[in-house]
Amino acid sequence: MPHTAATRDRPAIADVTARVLANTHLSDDYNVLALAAPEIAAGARPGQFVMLKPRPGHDPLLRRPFSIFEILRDAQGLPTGLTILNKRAGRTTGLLAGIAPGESVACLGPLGRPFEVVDPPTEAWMVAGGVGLAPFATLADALIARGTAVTLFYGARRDADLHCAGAFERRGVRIACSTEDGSRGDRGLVTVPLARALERRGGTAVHLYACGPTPMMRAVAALAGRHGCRCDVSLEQVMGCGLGGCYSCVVRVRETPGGTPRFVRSCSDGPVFDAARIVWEEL
Amino acid sequence: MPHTAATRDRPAIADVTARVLANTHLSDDYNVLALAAPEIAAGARPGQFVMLKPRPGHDPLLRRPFSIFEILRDAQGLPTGLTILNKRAGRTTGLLAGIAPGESVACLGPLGRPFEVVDPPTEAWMVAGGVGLAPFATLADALIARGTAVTLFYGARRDADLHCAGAFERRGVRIACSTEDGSRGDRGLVTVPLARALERRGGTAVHLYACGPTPMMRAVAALAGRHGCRCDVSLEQVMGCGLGGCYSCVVRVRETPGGTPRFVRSCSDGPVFDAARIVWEEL
Amino acid sequence: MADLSTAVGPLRLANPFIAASGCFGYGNEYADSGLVDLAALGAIVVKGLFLSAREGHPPPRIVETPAGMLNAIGLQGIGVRRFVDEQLPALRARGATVIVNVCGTTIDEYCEVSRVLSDHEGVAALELNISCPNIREGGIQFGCSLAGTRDVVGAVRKVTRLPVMPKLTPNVTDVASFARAAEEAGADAVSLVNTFLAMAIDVETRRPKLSNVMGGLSGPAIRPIAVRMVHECRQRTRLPIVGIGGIASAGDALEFIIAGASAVQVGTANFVDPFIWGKLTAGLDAYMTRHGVARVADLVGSLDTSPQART
Amino acid sequence: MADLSTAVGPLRLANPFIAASGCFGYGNEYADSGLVDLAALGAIVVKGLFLSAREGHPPPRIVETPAGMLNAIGLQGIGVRRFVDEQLPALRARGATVIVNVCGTTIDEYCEVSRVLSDHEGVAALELNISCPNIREGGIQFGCSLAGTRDVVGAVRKVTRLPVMPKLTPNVTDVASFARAAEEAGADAVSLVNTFLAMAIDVETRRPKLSNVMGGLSGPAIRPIAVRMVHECRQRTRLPIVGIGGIASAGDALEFIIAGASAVQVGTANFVDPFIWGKLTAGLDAYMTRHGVARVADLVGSLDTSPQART
Ligand SMILES: Cc1cc2nc3c(=O)[nH]c(=O)nc-3n(C[C@H](O)[C@H](O)[C@H](O)COP(=O)(O)OP(=O)(O)OC[C@H]3O[C@@H](n4cnc5c(N)ncnc54)[C@H](O)[C@@H]3O)c2cc1C
Ligand SMILES: Cc1cc2nc3c(=O)[nH]c(=O)nc-3n(C[C@H](O)[C@H](O)[C@H](O)COP(=O)(O)OP(=O)(O)OC[C@H]3O[C@@H](n4cnc5c(N)ncnc54)[C@H](O)[C@@H]3O)c2cc1C
Ligand SMILES: Cc1cc2nc3c(=O)[nH]c(=O)nc-3n(C[C@H](O)[C@H](O)[C@H](O)COP(=O)(O)O)c2cc1C
Ligand SMILES: Cc1cc2nc3c(=O)[nH]c(=O)nc-3n(C[C@H](O)[C@H](O)[C@H](O)COP(=O)(O)O)c2cc1C
Ligand code: FES
Ligand code: FES
Repeated sequence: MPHTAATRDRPAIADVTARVLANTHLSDDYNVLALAAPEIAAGARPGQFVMLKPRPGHDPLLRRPFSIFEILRDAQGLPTGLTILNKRAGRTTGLLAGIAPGESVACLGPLGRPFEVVDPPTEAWMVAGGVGLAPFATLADALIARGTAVTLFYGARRDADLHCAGAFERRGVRIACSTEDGSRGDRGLVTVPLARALERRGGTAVHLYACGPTPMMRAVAALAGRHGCRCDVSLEQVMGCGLGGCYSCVVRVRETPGGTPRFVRSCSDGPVFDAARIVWEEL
Repeated sequence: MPHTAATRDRPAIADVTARVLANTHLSDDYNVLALAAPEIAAGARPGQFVMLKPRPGHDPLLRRPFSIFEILRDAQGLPTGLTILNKRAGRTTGLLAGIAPGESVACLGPLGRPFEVVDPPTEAWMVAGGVGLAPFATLADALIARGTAVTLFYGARRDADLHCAGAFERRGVRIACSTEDGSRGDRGLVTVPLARALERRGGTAVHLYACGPTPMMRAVAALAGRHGCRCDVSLEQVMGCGLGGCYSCVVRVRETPGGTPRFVRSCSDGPVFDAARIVWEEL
Repeated sequence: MADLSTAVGPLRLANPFIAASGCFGYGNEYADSGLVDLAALGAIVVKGLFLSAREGHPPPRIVETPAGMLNAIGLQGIGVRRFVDEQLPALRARGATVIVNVCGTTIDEYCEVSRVLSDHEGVAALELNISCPNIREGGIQFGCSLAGTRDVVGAVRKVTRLPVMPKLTPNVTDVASFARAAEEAGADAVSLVNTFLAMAIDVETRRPKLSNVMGGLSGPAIRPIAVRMVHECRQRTRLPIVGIGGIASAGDALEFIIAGASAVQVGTANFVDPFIWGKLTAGLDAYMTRHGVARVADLVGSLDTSPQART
Repeated sequence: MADLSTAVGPLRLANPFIAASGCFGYGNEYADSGLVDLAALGAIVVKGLFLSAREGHPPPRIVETPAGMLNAIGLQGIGVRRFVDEQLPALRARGATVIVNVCGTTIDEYCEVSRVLSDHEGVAALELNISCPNIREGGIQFGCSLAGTRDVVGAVRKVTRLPVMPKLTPNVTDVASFARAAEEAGADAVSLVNTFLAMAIDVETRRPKLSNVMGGLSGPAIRPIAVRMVHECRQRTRLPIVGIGGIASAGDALEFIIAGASAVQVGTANFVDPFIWGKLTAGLDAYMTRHGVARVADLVGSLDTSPQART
């Protein structure tokens, strides 16, 4: 029996012992983990995350935050679970890489502030670096459902690391790839095709969404500022609880340009922030 | 590659990442775990044990001691691994109950002082309480190979807990069972049939071997003393290292009746002890 | 259901399980998100409060360690006045038993924060934080000296009628002497332990993993030391004790209670499992029923250290 | 292969990895069973020795705790004279660098044990155990007092030319002041930490899990506290430091070295993996090669605590 907590204004947060439905190996570093968690999937909104613990006990001790990658649905379209795009970084991500179907994972969510889903005629341009792709699958679905045109600027070290691009193409997302070694799309960082597209966009209103390594997000935020675009970033701060309890996940924001910066919790105020609020020098 | 350490006078101690070949559920509390560990199986002698760690990491931290139950052999009779008769008691034994074929366990051994294998015409009478059966399968094999007649006195709470008795019967071991609820064999403790048999043994020389709960071993030791039989017991002290390094596993012994008792390490001086040496009041 | 209520000196609690300071925000976070019914907890200790707001240390503020974590939050907080205005009313409305973790850089500040809180309805007790290892000027200089402990406790004692409970640091040679000092200065109870001063190093960069260099170690790793300290305080003072350190199950809590704690606080484990509170009360209830224990008080300090009888 | 040799004051070691006292028997156990080539270790510290044999505490002597263990062995040992007769010759023959953990109930006993050891070839250094938490009369009364530390170190200093290294207890408010006291009294180095006084309770029987009631906490759980203490000692003394506490990998050892230790001891982790020594040297070698570090000395105390440069 999962524990759930319902409230007036937001979907219930549930703690589910989620069975592993599938674990798809993408490369040495990446895998997609499918988890049975209907309660969480039902309430999840684009950009939200879950806190996972791959096994009971004290090693590892704390849960870790992961974006909800996709929502799984049954034949009737009812949510049955969710997937995680997992990149190996340490203890927990290493265990999630090796976990087998039939085992289970403690999964708490949905958590955090979701993306604002923009309407046409504004276009949505998503900018992803590596595992920063994770929050954009559900966002693309929501945008497309509203008829908003979606482009994904997707960068990685090399072609082989551009996982899951096909799934976005199938959704009808336009894709502009870049690789550091030039093996697919533009050579260089993802900001190369992005900057070019922004220059050439003419009168089209664009809402940017970015997730990836901090230097990438900083660069995207700068481009957004230069071009007067609204830009939402999804930050990946270290999180102890994901619930606003520990104050570990803070990020410095300024409410007004030149205002006094202060720390806010990225698990509850975020993980999605208006890039213009972030004090980028300190991230 | 397993680490091994060969010496002049005893079989090499190896640390093997042993693959689980099978995990046979016997009851809610008992299972038999088959591990691929040819290096350890090859050198193991009856009564020796291994130190197991069911998974890497710090939870649980220390290895735990387990008797080598059976030696697995290939078609040519070459040792390929060993089995463990596991009884659920806590963290490690709980994990070993649930571990699946294909997973692996860190297995260090063979360790400890083996049983002395007695020759005919002396008879070998093995006395087992519950999981105390574990060291007797290999002992029975060795005794039978020498032509020694073997009897197993085997006690448990109820019939359903008398696991693996058939395997001993198939070896040609005579079995006398007892259950606390009388559902099989004598009602009461295993010392009931043992005491009766000792009374009736006439001139037969008997070497006793005992393993089980401390009160049982104490009672068997007392019977052995009364009847002038040699009795070897296999003790189950808490062990930190199994290698003589930590001095956690001590038991008080007296070298001569009335001599000064002193603590010896049961991992290196034992786990098999002449029951007459043990200071039973303190165990 | 057994009677789980307990008393910490003058403070009556519905059960012994208290959310530890700094590990439960201001409490309202957990109620807003619908996760926890605050009235079902023994009490909550809200995040440490100074007179004014503090912004805390830059991230990284935490790092996981074996069976534990380091934190150097640096007491980020909204200050006591905003607390009583913005947070306390909702806590009262939710029926929470509210303990406030009182911080100060001077004895005057401890007194002033305590005065503000005493002037408002809805605060059940004051926990004096003289043990935060993460900021130089905030408490630890009092908590590591017997005279400092006596001075802070004595001064706050004079300005409030609320129960006063200094929170002791484990980073001392003889924690029981601090419990005695608190007792002499008029404390109603002591809580222990706060975190152990510790550090972790990123060997690749050869830099500390926390921006503040050092941080406080909490979590299951510290539990055996904390239990020992509660036992020592129980033997050397009569002051009620609130036990803290690495509690993650009812069994862990029982270790503290049997060692001498009248109630316990849970911090780190609540991060791992925000639904822990129901499991703790259910586990304690099952234990008391199984052992035929009528009241929590019958367990407090019931440790039997006589040499084991052998047969 | 990088040059892994290191110096702890006058003591030269082939590598920084030393087997900790009480965790490696007398060393010969591991050589007899063919598990470890003693000459391949930086050094071994043999189990604590008094003048006479001691039988130690009754079992249970250990209990596992989260990422750690408690022990209350009670310094069971054969006494220094049997050690030099029965164990030392084999250790010499095996090429081990032998450090002896010297115990005493009085200053005279520390001196006498040290004298006996100094009269025999084959002892490389003396580690003064003034920090065992498990026996009332054996060391901790010296190790918890600055004057006691000075007295023991000063007295032993006078009776031996061997390197003298007091082993410090972490159960104090300010460990660095003890390192300074040791320095002033003529120590050649300090080793730290010994175990943390702790306890575990069997809640079903309401009795302590150890026969001795309390025991010493070791293992990965304590590592972040031990690293902090080494860092503090490095900042406040010039004495060479041997770091101890929860080391289970080359990365863990590097935390201590970067914090300021010239060598490290490994205790509990050797119980889990008796083949750990080869992994530690291989891991250090790989790290030094990867980072282009020529000598261990270049890593010792190389921690950079300057505020992180941000771009
Ligand atoms: C809101 C949010 C969403 C995220 N979504 C995803 C996702 O969809 N897929 C995914 O693979 N990862 C995601 N991450 C990052 C993921 O949480 C970390 O990689 C993970 O916590 C590392 O845990 P570990 O136990 O494997 O590593 P550890 O053993 O804890 O540490 C290994 C290394 O990872 C670093 N690390 C620790 N925490 C983080 C963190 N939060 N971000 C980046 N590095 C970290 C450590 O500093 C260390 O160097 C997300 C993080 C946040 C905050
Ligand atoms: C030489 C030797 C051979 C053994 N052979 C077997 C065997 O073949 N099969 C088997 O199932 N068990 C065997 N045991 C017992 C086994 O080692 C323990 O049951 C095991 O260590 C418990 O570990 P745990 O992590 O499951 O329990 P923990 O979580 O560590 O503790 C749970 C409970 O088990 C108790 N316990 C801990 N260590 C021991 C111990 N050594 N003996 C008895 N109880 C203990 C604890 O006090 C506690 O109450 C043997 C022990 C020894 C010394
Ligand atoms: C992130 C974090 C923040 C904390 N903040 C405070 C605080 O503000 N005031 C305080 O007295 N203790 C604070 N503590 C200490 C806890 O209240 C508690 O004493 C400690 O964590 C030990 O308990 P635990 O092992 O259950 O976490 C904090 C602990 C953590 C982990
Ligand atoms: C079983 C055991 C016995 C110990 N005996 C001694 C001892 O005789 N003398 C001593 O100075 N330290 C002794 N110690 C402490 C260790 O040497 C070491 O300081 C401590 O365990 C911390 O290191 P670790 O975490 O690597 O184990 C003992 C530790 C253990 C676990
Ligand atoms: S992760 Fe705990 S407050 Fe954000
Ligand atoms: S188990 Fe360590 S000495 Fe026997």
